[in-house]
Amino acid sequence: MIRSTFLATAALALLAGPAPAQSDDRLDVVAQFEIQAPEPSTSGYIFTRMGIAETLVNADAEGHLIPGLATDWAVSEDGLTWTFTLRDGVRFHDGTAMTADTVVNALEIARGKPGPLADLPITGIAPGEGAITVTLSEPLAALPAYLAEFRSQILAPASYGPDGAGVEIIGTGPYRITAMAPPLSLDATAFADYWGPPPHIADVGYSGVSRVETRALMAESGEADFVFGLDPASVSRLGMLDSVEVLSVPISRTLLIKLNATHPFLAQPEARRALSLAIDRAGIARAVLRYPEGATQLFPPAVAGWHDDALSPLGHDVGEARALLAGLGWQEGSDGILVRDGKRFALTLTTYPDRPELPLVAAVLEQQFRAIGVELTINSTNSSEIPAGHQNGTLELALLARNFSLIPDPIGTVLSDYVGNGDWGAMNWRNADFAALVRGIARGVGGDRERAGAAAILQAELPVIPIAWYRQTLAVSDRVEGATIDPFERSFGLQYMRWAE
Amino acid sequence: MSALASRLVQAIMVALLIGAATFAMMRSLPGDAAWRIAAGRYGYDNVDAAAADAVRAELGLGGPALPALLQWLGDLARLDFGTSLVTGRPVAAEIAHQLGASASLALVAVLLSLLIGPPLGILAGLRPGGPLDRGLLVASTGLKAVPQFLMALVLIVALAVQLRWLPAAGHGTARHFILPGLTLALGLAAVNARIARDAMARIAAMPFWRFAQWKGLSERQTLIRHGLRNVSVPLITYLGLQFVTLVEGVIIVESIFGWPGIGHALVHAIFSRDVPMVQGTALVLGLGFVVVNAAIDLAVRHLDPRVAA
Amino acid sequence: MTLLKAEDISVRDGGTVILEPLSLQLDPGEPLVILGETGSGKSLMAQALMGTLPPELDAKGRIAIGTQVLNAGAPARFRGLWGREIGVLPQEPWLSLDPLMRARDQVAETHALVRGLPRGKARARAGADLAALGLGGSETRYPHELSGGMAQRVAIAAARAGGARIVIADEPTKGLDAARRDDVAALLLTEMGETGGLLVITHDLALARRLGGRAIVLRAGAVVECGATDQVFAAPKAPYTKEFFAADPERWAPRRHAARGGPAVVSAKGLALSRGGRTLFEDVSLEIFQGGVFGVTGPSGCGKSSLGDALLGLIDPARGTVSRRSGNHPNDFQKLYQDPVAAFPRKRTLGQTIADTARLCGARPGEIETLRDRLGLAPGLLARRPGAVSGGELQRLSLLRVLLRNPSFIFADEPTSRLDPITQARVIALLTETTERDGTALLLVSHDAALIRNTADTVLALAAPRPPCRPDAALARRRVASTLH
Amino acid sequence: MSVVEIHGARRPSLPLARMTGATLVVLVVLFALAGPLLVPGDPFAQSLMKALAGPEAAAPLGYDHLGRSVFHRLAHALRLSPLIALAAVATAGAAGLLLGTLAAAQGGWADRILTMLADALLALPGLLLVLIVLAILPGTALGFWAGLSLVLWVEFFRLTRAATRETLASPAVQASRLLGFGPAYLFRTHVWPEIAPMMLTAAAFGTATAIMAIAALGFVHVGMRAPTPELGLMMVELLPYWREAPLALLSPVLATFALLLGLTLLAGSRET
Repeated sequence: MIRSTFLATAALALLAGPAPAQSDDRLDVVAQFEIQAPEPSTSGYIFTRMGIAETLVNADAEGHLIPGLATDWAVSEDGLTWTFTLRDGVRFHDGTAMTADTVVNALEIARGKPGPLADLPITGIAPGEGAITVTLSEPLAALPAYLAEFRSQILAPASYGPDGAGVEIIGTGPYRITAMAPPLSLDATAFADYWGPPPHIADVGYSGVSRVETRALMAESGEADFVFGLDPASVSRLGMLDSVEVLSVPISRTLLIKLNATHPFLAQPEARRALSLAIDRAGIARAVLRYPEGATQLFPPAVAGWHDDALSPLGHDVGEARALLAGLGWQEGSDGILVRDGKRFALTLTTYPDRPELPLVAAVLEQQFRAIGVELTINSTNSSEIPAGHQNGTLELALLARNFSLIPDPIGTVLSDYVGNGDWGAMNWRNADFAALVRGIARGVGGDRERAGAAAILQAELPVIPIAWYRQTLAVSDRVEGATIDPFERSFGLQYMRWAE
Repeated sequence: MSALASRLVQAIMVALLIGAATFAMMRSLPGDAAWRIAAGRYGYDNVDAAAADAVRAELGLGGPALPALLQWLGDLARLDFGTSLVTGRPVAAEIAHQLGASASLALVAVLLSLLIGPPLGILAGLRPGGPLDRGLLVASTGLKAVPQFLMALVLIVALAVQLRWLPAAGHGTARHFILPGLTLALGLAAVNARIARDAMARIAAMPFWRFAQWKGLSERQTLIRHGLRNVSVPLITYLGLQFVTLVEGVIIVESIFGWPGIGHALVHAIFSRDVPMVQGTALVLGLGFVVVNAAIDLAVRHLDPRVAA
Repeated sequence: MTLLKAEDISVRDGGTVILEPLSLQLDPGEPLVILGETGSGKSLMAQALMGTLPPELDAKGRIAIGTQVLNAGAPARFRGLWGREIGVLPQEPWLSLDPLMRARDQVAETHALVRGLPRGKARARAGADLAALGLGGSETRYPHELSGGMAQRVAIAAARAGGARIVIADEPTKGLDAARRDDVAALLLTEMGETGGLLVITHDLALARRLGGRAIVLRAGAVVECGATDQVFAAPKAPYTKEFFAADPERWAPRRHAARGGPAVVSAKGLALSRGGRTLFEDVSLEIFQGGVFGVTGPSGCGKSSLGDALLGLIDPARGTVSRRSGNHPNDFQKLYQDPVAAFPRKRTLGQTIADTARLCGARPGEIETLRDRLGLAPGLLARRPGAVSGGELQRLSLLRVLLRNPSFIFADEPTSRLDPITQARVIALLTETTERDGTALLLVSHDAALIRNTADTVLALAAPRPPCRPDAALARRRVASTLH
Repeated sequence: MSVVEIHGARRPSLPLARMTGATLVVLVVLFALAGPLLVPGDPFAQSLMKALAGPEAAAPLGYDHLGRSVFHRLAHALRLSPLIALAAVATAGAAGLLLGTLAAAQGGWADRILTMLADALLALPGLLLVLIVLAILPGTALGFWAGLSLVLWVEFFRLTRAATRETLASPAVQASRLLGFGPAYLFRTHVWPEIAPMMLTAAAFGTATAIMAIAALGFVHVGMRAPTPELGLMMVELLPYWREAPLALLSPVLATFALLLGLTLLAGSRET
């Protein structure tokens, strides 16, 4: 009796032991993403971030496109034919060589699945001598940027099943997979035949941990070396520890309110501006996000070319907001909520908890909008409700985080979100001048002046209301050094990291 | 044999019930499923109309649900669970993969709880009203009043973050089992200890206990020869009933500890409307209960000849 | 040589003496019987001798066993004697065997652990012990597969395997059939033999008479009478002993048979009953008349209670017909239960329950009081709940409740089996008196053949059904449920 | 199930434990109901400048991460969960009582079907059922009520059925029937007094289970929606600040523990 209790305690003590939580020489990476399948179109971003798969084109920290598996690219005079010269001597993890045919195969399969490539005016991709050519039906200056997106990753032909579905990830990156256990883990080791400089740390492991609290605790306890995606509160807590270094970098992601521009309450730009004026961006940034400042315009400084320092910033002025709404015929009702033609100014704000700060900001907005007499009901639900509501017209307001550089050149996102009928962009908002400017930029005509003009239109019309510019934060254990953050969220940069002395 | 027959009926009812519940779930948001599945597959950055259309086209969603339900039951009869809407892999393969992780965690939890609870319970039951009995009552009542997620937090903060004895979360090595296992085990042990205590107190008050001592057996001999086996019968029976509590705990604990098991899969499948996965996991959990209890019926039958009579 | 000598054993509960000083001695080959009703202190006496009194009770006196002299106030030292010097044959031997252990193992463990024999030898000895008691072939049975008598023999073998020469048997016939009483007595005498000592505590007069030896009669913690058993029975001196013995159904004066009047209240033709697919009895025909007592007796499990239920229409017969006198109110047929506590709503006062009944039956005002006085019940009883009233009083209250219905037929199902002999005699007298006075027909069921013989006008003796009924099977199932909760 | 819940060998009830339990529950309820009356305040009002600030007169338990008074949010949360739980327990109790009595009194097919249904539900983790119902009625008190009622009725049903069956088969009921009493009287005087204490125990346990389930699901983000103050949600929101503002996190933790402990003690000692 006593003996078995004692044994249990002893066994626990033995397992627990005073041994440090970390003793192996594997770099443990923890992030929120779950590996669904060896399928580039769904989980591809994990493989590119882990340095397992690569794309033809890469982007540097400023967003400039740099060579990847393609060393060089050029476009024809008419802008309709692109040629990408392939890097020599690149081998896949299964030992086969990367050829023009294998690259075309990978891109054609990617184009057949939902993703940005599918919507491009591509008429054909053909193998050439050490190069591939992409032909277009209309000019597209940003094509190389599209090929830097994770779904355009180049995998060996053996990676795909007969129907094109991914069966195994055989990439060209500095690390090759040694074990993969969807949905939560992945082990990889340095690839001996990598074309570039070999990584310093040989063994890496990935764990998907969806709860941000758990990730932060893993960083705090020294359980993980590289913890991605931290919540603001944990950042300040981890910042107090010596054993962990918290890195933070502005990224091209904006926290914004998307609104239905044909909703009777929101159709006038004045109404949208009133809502914008109601928002205490500095307060939200400091208290909720723990950032030094809020957004002053839609595009963060990280979005090169589109951010315009000259633009007059979005402000916070409750009095003016009330005045604007009064000008639109709204009057304060008995409960403090505005009323017009017998209708209360009540709206539903849809958001999703996948990013933990969103429901928090929504809760703050609820109070700040109430201060100008607007009632918000918060619907924190599955992220798909936003595009679904956009499509069927039922969406009123949505709070979301939008990355302008999923494709390193923001033009693709701007084009689909604010000119096309992009699910995550403006809803029922059309502006001919804006469309003309953006279409020109996409074709390759126009530069910073045009971009600034487009940004100014967005600032004036407010088809979406920016709230804050994101910073990406991650925690790195003091066991390693050389960690960096890719503002374009394309790579964890594992191959540049080394064990601390 | 009739006990096993009733377990079979229970199993069939479980299957029907899960079919009906998931049927209702699928019908409740008919147009939404493709979107949800697309969000599950592509993530919030990339879910858009094109992705939802692709899902809709691929899976043939939006058809009438009754044939779908009948189809599922028919497939089930052939032991075919279908394929996951999110990952596209066969549900059976997904579950087989995740069940191992959950089952090993559950097993560790049960073993730990058996090492902690019953020995204390038996000692307390031998001296009802004694200090150990009172202490155990307080401790087990207190433990029962702690929700599992709270227990998990306390253990992580104390043992992983402050003392750094154990990994806070994750999986892979034996050490990773301890915190989630202990979280589950403490809740189970609180109940186990009470059951063992009550059974022991009841047995110690029975004429055969007294008679064994009158025959000349020492306290210790009486306990070993007549106590343990008799205590184990109600204990094992309750273990079967605790299976449900265990599974509920596993759902919460896996979410907190990032454990790649069936509970984690279930929550995700419900989030993303992956109906075949919900059906599959729920069915495995429900039938797991039936199978475990059928096995326990047999074990009790073996231990207690009166049950067989 | 005296095996056991107890001097001035007394037991107190705090300040009150509940067993007055008592001395006794146990000689080889001569049984000692302590006789008394429930509450007479006879079990306390036994517990004091074994050192098993509850800790809140305080014993005094000296006990000499063999060469050792022990203080009754220090019960811890008795433990070493158990199994080695004193073998205890517990009440309800069937419950005293470990339900999960085979018969031989329960005996063998005493040989092995108390005597220290090697395992193989212990098993062989246990087998021999059981064979000597006529249990050859039952060694590997579990207790629930044994009959009450067999369990008793296993228990004796297990109790004595440690080498005890003294056997203390506490109510050895409790829960056993009256028919098995003689077997038990014979078994105990055989086990005692020429050199052993036997102390039997019982309220069963027949058992005491069969055992012979010496007897002590206890009442309210004090000795009333003692002497050679034969003499005490032949010529009891104390008035209480006389009353106690007179209450024995064997000694009752046979009741004067009632005259038959009118048509039968209940009759049955070719009745057969079965339970669980097993036929209890077949082809029973009977008629019960107004003012008459119809007695049914037989071993337990023979279906005597079921017969009564069938006559009441509570269970359906397998074959045959039951007919009740026409023109009777449907609620004219009533029943008295073996355990009167279970026959009343547990959480209601008796007064409330009886008032409810009176209202339902449209009783005249004052009828309750009249009946209460007639049945000799104190008015204060009605304010209590069923659990707080003695069995005899409760059975009379049951009768009161039933009489409010003005029944034409009463089925009394073992109405006195849980009562002390003196109370039993009073309740039975009251029942027969009521039958005669009100012209009710009474069906009296009892396992006590003497009671039926001396009470009933007509007797139906049912035989044990074939295959032999297993009296403990039902009990076994109940106990399983209780072990599992 | 070969398990009968009612057993005679009940441990002598510990009035002290029950008294302690009742006191705890009363204290928590008193805090929830009267707290905001003593210190008026709004559980939703934010003051971002005061985020995670310590206690002051207007907010005796300090402020949360959005500068909302923890005191008032806690009081609000302690009304919400128990209210949902009580509603679910009341529904489940009524349904279980009705169906259990029906099954026991009726027997036959009604009994068999209800028992089969209850057995099947028993094999399913309650949390799973609540999750599925919440998928149908997301994030609302209604969803919780429906899901929890669906889970909890089984226990009441089984208790009622077992106790009613046993009572109906008892000599006491047979005697009353022979005397001519009707079903209403039998239920009132025989059945109900037997099951009432059990129902009370089951209700206390059921309430604890329900509160725990609501909090647990709040903690895995399936429960009530922000900014509704709910115990599990409050804990998960405040967890990242455990070093900065331990009091803010401890308040819902201790309140939940006190409430659940009180209910567990009040229920008395019954396994599972």
